[in-house]
Amino acid sequence: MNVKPDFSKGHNLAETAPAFLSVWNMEAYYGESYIVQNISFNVHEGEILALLGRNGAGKTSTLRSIARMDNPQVTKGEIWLDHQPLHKMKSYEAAQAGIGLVPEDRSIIPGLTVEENLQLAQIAPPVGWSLDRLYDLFPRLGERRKQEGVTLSGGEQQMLAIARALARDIKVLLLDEPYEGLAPVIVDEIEKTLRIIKEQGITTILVEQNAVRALELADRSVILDTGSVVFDGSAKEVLSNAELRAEYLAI
Amino acid sequence: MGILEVKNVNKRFGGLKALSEVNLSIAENSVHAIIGPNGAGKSTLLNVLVGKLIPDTGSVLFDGQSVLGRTPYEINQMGISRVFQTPEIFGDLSVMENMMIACFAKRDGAFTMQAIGSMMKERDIVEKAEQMLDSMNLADKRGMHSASMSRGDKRRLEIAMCLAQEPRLLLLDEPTAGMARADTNNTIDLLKKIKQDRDITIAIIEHDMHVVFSLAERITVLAQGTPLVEDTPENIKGHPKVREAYLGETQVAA
Amino acid sequence: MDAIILQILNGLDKGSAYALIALGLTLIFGTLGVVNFAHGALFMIGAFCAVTLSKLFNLSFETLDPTKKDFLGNPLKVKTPYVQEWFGPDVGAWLIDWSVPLAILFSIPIMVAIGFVMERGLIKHFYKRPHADQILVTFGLAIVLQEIIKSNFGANPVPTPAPEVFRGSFDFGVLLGFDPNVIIYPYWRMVYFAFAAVIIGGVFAFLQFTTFGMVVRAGMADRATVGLLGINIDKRFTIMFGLAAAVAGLAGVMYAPINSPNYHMGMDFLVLSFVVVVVGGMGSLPGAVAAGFLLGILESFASMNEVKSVIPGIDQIIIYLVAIVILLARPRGLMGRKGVMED
Amino acid sequence: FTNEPTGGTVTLGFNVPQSGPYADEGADELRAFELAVEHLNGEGGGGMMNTFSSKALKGNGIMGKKVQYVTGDTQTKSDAARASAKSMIEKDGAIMISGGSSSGVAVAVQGLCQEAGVIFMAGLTHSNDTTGKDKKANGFRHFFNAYMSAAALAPVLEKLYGTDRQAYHLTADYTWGWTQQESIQAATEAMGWKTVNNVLTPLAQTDFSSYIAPVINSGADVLVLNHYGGNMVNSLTNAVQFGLREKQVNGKNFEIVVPLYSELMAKGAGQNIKGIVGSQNWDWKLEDDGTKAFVKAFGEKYGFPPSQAAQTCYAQTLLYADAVERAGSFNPCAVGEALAGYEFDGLGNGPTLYRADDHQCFKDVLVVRGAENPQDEFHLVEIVEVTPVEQVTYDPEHPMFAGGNLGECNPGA
Amino acid sequence: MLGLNRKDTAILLVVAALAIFAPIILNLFPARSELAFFNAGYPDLMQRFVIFGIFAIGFNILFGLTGYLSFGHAAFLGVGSYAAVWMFKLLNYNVVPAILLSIVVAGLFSVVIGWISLRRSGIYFSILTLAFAEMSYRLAYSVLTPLTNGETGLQVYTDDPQVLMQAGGHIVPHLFGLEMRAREVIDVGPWQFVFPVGYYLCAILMLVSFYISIRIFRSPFGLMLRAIKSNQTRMTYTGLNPKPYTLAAFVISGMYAGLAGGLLASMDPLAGAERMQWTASGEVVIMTILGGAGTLIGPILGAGTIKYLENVFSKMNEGLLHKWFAFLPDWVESPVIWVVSKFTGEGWHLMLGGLFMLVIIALPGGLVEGGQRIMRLFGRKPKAETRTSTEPAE
Ligand SMILES: Nc1ncnc2c1ncn2[C@@H]1O[C@H](COP(=O)(O)OP(=O)(O)OP(=O)(O)O)[C@@H](O)[C@H]1O
Ligand SMILES: Nc1ncnc2c1ncn2[C@@H]1O[C@H](COP(=O)(O)OP(=O)(O)OP(=O)(O)O)[C@@H](O)[C@H]1O
Ligand SMILES: [Mg+2]
Ligand SMILES: [Mg+2]
Repeated sequence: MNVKPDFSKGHNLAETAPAFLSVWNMEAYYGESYIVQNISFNVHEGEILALLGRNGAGKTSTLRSIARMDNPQVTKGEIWLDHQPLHKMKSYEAAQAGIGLVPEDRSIIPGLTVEENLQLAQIAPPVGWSLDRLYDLFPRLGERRKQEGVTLSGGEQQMLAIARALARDIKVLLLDEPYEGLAPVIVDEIEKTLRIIKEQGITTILVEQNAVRALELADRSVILDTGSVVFDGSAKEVLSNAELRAEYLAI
Repeated sequence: MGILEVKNVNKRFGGLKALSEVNLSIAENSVHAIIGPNGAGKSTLLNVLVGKLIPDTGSVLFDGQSVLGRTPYEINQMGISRVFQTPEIFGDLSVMENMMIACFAKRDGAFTMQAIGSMMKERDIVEKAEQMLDSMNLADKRGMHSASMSRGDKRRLEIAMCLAQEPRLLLLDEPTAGMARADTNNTIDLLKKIKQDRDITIAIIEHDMHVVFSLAERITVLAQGTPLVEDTPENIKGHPKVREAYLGETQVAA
Repeated sequence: MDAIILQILNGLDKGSAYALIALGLTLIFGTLGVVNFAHGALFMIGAFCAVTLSKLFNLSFETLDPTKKDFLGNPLKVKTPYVQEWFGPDVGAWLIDWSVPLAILFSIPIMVAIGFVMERGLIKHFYKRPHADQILVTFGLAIVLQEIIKSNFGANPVPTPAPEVFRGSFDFGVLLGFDPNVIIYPYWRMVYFAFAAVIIGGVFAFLQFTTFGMVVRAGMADRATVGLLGINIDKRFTIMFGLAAAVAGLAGVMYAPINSPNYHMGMDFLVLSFVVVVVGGMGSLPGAVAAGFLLGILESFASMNEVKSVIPGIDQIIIYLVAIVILLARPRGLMGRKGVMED
Repeated sequence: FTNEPTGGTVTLGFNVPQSGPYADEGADELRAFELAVEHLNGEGGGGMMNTFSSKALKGNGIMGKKVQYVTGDTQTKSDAARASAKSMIEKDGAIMISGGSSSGVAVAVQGLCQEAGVIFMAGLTHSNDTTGKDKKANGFRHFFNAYMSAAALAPVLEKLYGTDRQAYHLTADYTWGWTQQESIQAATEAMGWKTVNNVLTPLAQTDFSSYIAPVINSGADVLVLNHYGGNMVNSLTNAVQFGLREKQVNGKNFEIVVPLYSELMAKGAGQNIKGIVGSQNWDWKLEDDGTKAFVKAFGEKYGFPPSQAAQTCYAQTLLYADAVERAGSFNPCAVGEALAGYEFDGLGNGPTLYRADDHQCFKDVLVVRGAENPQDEFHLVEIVEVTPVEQVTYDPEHPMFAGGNLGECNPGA
Repeated sequence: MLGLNRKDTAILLVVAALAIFAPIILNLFPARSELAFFNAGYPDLMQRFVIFGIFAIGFNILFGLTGYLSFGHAAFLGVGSYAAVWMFKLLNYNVVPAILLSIVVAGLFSVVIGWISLRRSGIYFSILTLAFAEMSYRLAYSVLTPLTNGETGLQVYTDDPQVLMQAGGHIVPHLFGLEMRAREVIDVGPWQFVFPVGYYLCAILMLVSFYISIRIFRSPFGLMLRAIKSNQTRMTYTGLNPKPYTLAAFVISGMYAGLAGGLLASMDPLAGAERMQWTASGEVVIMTILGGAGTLIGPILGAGTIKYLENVFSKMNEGLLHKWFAFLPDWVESPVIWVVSKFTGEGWHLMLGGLFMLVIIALPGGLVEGGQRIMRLFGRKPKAETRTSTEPAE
């Protein structure tokens, strides 16, 4: 197992952070319930990190905390992205700093067409891929550009959500179960896309139930259980460690 | 003659033909999977079956009776229950209350006026609700505010609610999406068990081929609003067109 | 015929008042989803901006005129407005005469500021609260604002005339080939109509030709996600509120010469404006405007003797009757968007 | 009897509109009540007590008991007014209730006082019904009524505008509006005017344009606005906007008449009131001694002259106190008896009679007109004529007043 | 007890005790003291407390459980009152037929209005109910005057038929001879307590209404109503038809309103049209929210608070303030009075508006939440009252 990241150098993570994105001693609550329980991990620039764990382990909550959403509320800890203190930001500031989240429920905005959903992502700087380029990647969205986003089929919505994240110039892509509800062929497509994204130098955190698939793609993996990190190491290590797989991933 | 007979159903959304000339027959007491690419019209077809959408043309017979023109709750009372693609539960209520509502609906029908009846007297309802929660591994969450459960739990609750209604036809729209592997397996087992214990027909939409091939007795592949093929799982697995349009290269083992 | 044309004019005029108020309300209520019972109060404050400016221009110093007596038999105090003293009698008189149009300029910063303060200080905390809580808090605010105006200006209406040149009426009939004096219409009401058209056009243009409207709509549907896309939605909501307050205020300023402002005029218009917005359909600006004009015109026709003699009391209830019919015929009013305030 | 004062004090209840459109009127009434209490208790200059023909009041309270008062808000709603009056009677032990600024409230509270067994001295209420079909033995009205307005106005209108006129009525669609319209129509038709139309307008109306517009081509040359308060201010403003005041019809100047006037309405209507004729119960510019004394006392205390509502409430308070003194008892029945058929002078408007048959006051009525060039904000209206009391007196069984029953006085439990 | 669990029984008993001893509790201050001003224990106000309590309890069944916000409930109160007064006019002053008819008539009215309005939801529903109520109000004020006596309000005249009236019969509302306005006055030292008959009739009916409301909250029916509020889609796909449930809730709350209206008329036989105005509908909405929508006891608290302010603060005039603050030196007294007078007497609306804002900002759950916080301060942890838990008994 990998050595836990060393934070002993003190508070000034801006200078000392060993990684591109650092989460340090983060705690978060939904109202009174303590969900994210003192989590620390690092992500290096350009890598894909698979964040795994059972239902309710706190994966979504961790991603939402990093994206600085109102819920859950982070009460303690620090989050640094490329020397910027995310933990001091609101969600829109974090987004401008380079965080892009694809939420698990996709959060397509009702009342807006496919195209408007994408345009919306390009209002605030920094802007990423052009609409044309996105439609090239997802031709299906190009065909449906005038349709109201929420009437898309489940899989189409997933494509839209990913496209929307790419429409912004992001440094870190947070993907919450991107394969869910997608036809196997499309999953292959998306996986290819993720590799393309990786080639562009974008860092990715991938949450996925299909652990094997995720681990095959990922460089490293963090496993959560009831709100705490139980493993932090290379993806291969998980694949080869049957005990770990059985206990936390049921595979 | 199947328990569900869909004949020549068409549905358009503006210029888009979401369903065209769909014919489908589901045999009683079978597990029938509907698969197909994203946007093929699978959920739309379910919407037609439960009365959420009215088809432009065609007919839908459940047990010989037409479901068209009936409201969703009437269709449900006929014996069709549905699990949605994104969980629909009573978020403001506790898990137990969610279950009890489903049990009441089963016992008392679409409307009864028990305005001052006491819930404490409804032993049978309470017992049944608890039993269902147990079977779905939700017992320890019975008092929980259901909106604040994780999504996998919400989905399990919704399945439990539908099962509590003891439907003759259960429609599942991607029931295991987002579920951890272990729970997916549990769900498969549960569905199998229910299938054994009582007469029930299950129609399932799923992109997880593991689930599909573990459960389905017959599979219909839908593409661009039309059934491409209908066959046994074995034949579907090997069908070249299906592999090309849907399964892709990697996904066979699962 | 002339009677009908007159009533159409009346309807358009009433309609423009309704449409303007409903426009401002729908920005907050239909777009931001906040049930704002204080909107009428904003309208009222707008009208009192006109009153205040005219009072300011009329601020006077007193000199004693021993030839006349006041009501207690003491020498009469004669008042001369400062503006007349400072700028000469002509300019001073002109300022006083033109105080209502000038109040437009005066009111915009005030109303925008009120809108900002209201949103930042109060409404902000209520976006996620149930509508009922919004009702209670904005209703409380409306009462407070109303009472503040009452304690400063009294309960009685305060006459606030239009400039002299707009006081007469215009012979409209002659234009259409009628005899003189058959269809005449007050100048100021025509000004109001034109003003409403400009404001409505301006707001539409702002929301249509910029992405602002889309962003706010999106923000209302799903604040969190819009934030994820790097957009500071709070700021835009605040601007939207300021805009709505300004629209309400301007509607009030211009309304002052039509009917003397009083402290409860906001409440008088409140229910009506909600009805207009809902009949127009939640979330639809064109709907609100269309419903405003529709109800204005129908109300005018319902008050015709020919109609009243057939159905007594129809003018009392026409607005509500039409509202019921429209809402039953069309689930979301004239042009409502799906899912806005339907739960 | 109910609420017999026991200690050294007696409590009166002043129930006035403090919220809603008539709040200013209510505030003025309250000022007058406070002034009256001051005078009754021997503070201040004594005001009209000095000019009042009865000398029973000594400035030592009422029957030696110091006068206290409680106030409440009628909200100009009959329900709220009754609730407020009840609290005065049940909780504070008020033995007399006075005030109010509309007929609906007056009738409702009068009915309540009758049931509860206290005296009601009506404030501003102008409907014929208050002392007509809704009259009560325990209730007394000092204000004039719609019939009297019409009777006073008709001769003046004849003099000013001639007998050949076509009148168009706009009427507030509720009881007071109807009685007002009925009265003025009868009086003007009696002198030869024709009634072209009578249009009922909703109470909640704020913009009257769609009711005014049809007047233009109706052939009418007089517009009668049977409106009060905000309705009147708006309908008059709208009528002037439509150029009715400058209009010529049938070769005559178009005229607007507002049967019931008040200073506050004149103020609200601003310049639109110029030259418009109407009637008033009282005006501070009257020259009699009572008026002068009252205006002086009020003006010195508050800095502006009193309104007719204020004068009514002040007079009502003194009248009640005086009746108690004369009766030698607070018993409502004794007080009622002392008031019924009582003739007095010195409270403004000259000699006055509280008629026993219906408890309506009879005195001179003023016809007034909006001043063309007011010297200050207190001179917005000028007195055109003081119509003598004989001309406005009517038979108690007059059809517009018939149907009621004074009933027995009720002293309460 | 009575088919209620322990907690609900406790709530019911507390409310019952408060209602029974209200004449004492509300007259906390000796009758002749300065503070007697703040007493609320006189018949009319006590009756209003419980009557508007009934109104708000009923409203809460609809709004608190289903989330359907009716803005026209005052119409049912109004027709209830009219129905009751008409019974007085036609039969005699016995309150029993009056109250029964007022419930029935309001029930019929609400069936019609509810049946139409419930075709829409959300704000569209609110506006439909508002439209019906405003139409009723406006017609009652003008065109329907023969039926309603318009502006003045419907009242009983001596020449009314009153067919059941015997010579020398009661000429005020009574319950089989027991006059509503009869009262027992008891002096205890400097205190004075009034025990009015009418109040106790209202209080008993309020307790019955409250009991029924608890039962509804805890019944399967109540569960269904909360399900409607939570997710109508799930409801229909669970085979339940939301419409009859909401309609039943609507009619029940309409009948509560009718009962309140009938009682108002029975305590004071006059029915004014303003009872149906939108402001009156708004008032019950505000009572419910102020107290705590969806809680059992909240509506009663809200109704009491608003009626208390309306009747007590509006009576606080400057004369009184001068008396109270006379102990202050003049230069302090004047500014203090100036400030206080803005919130009392003719400024009492300012107090009301300010209170609404304050309560809802500081206590999102209304007064009930305030009560819970106080309880927590005292160390006891009461379970969140009734808002969610309908756990069946173990
Ligand atoms: N809005 C909320 N309020 C309260 N608790 C919540 C809320 N959302 C989630 N939780 C709780 O937080 C815990 C972690 O949830 P989270 O959604 O982060 O899990 P997850 O790992 O993403 O699970 P899944 O695989 O099911 O998506 C769960 O126990 C859940 O019940
Ligand atoms: N209300 C609607 N308006 C317009 N188009 C719609 C609507 N509902 C669905 N569609 C379109 O119809 C097509 C079929 O959608 P459907 O949801 O049935 O797909 P699906 O087979 O369930 O796909 P998935 O597996 O991705 O859930 C899609 O292209 C979708 O965009
Ligand atoms: Mg998750
Ligand atoms: Mg689907």
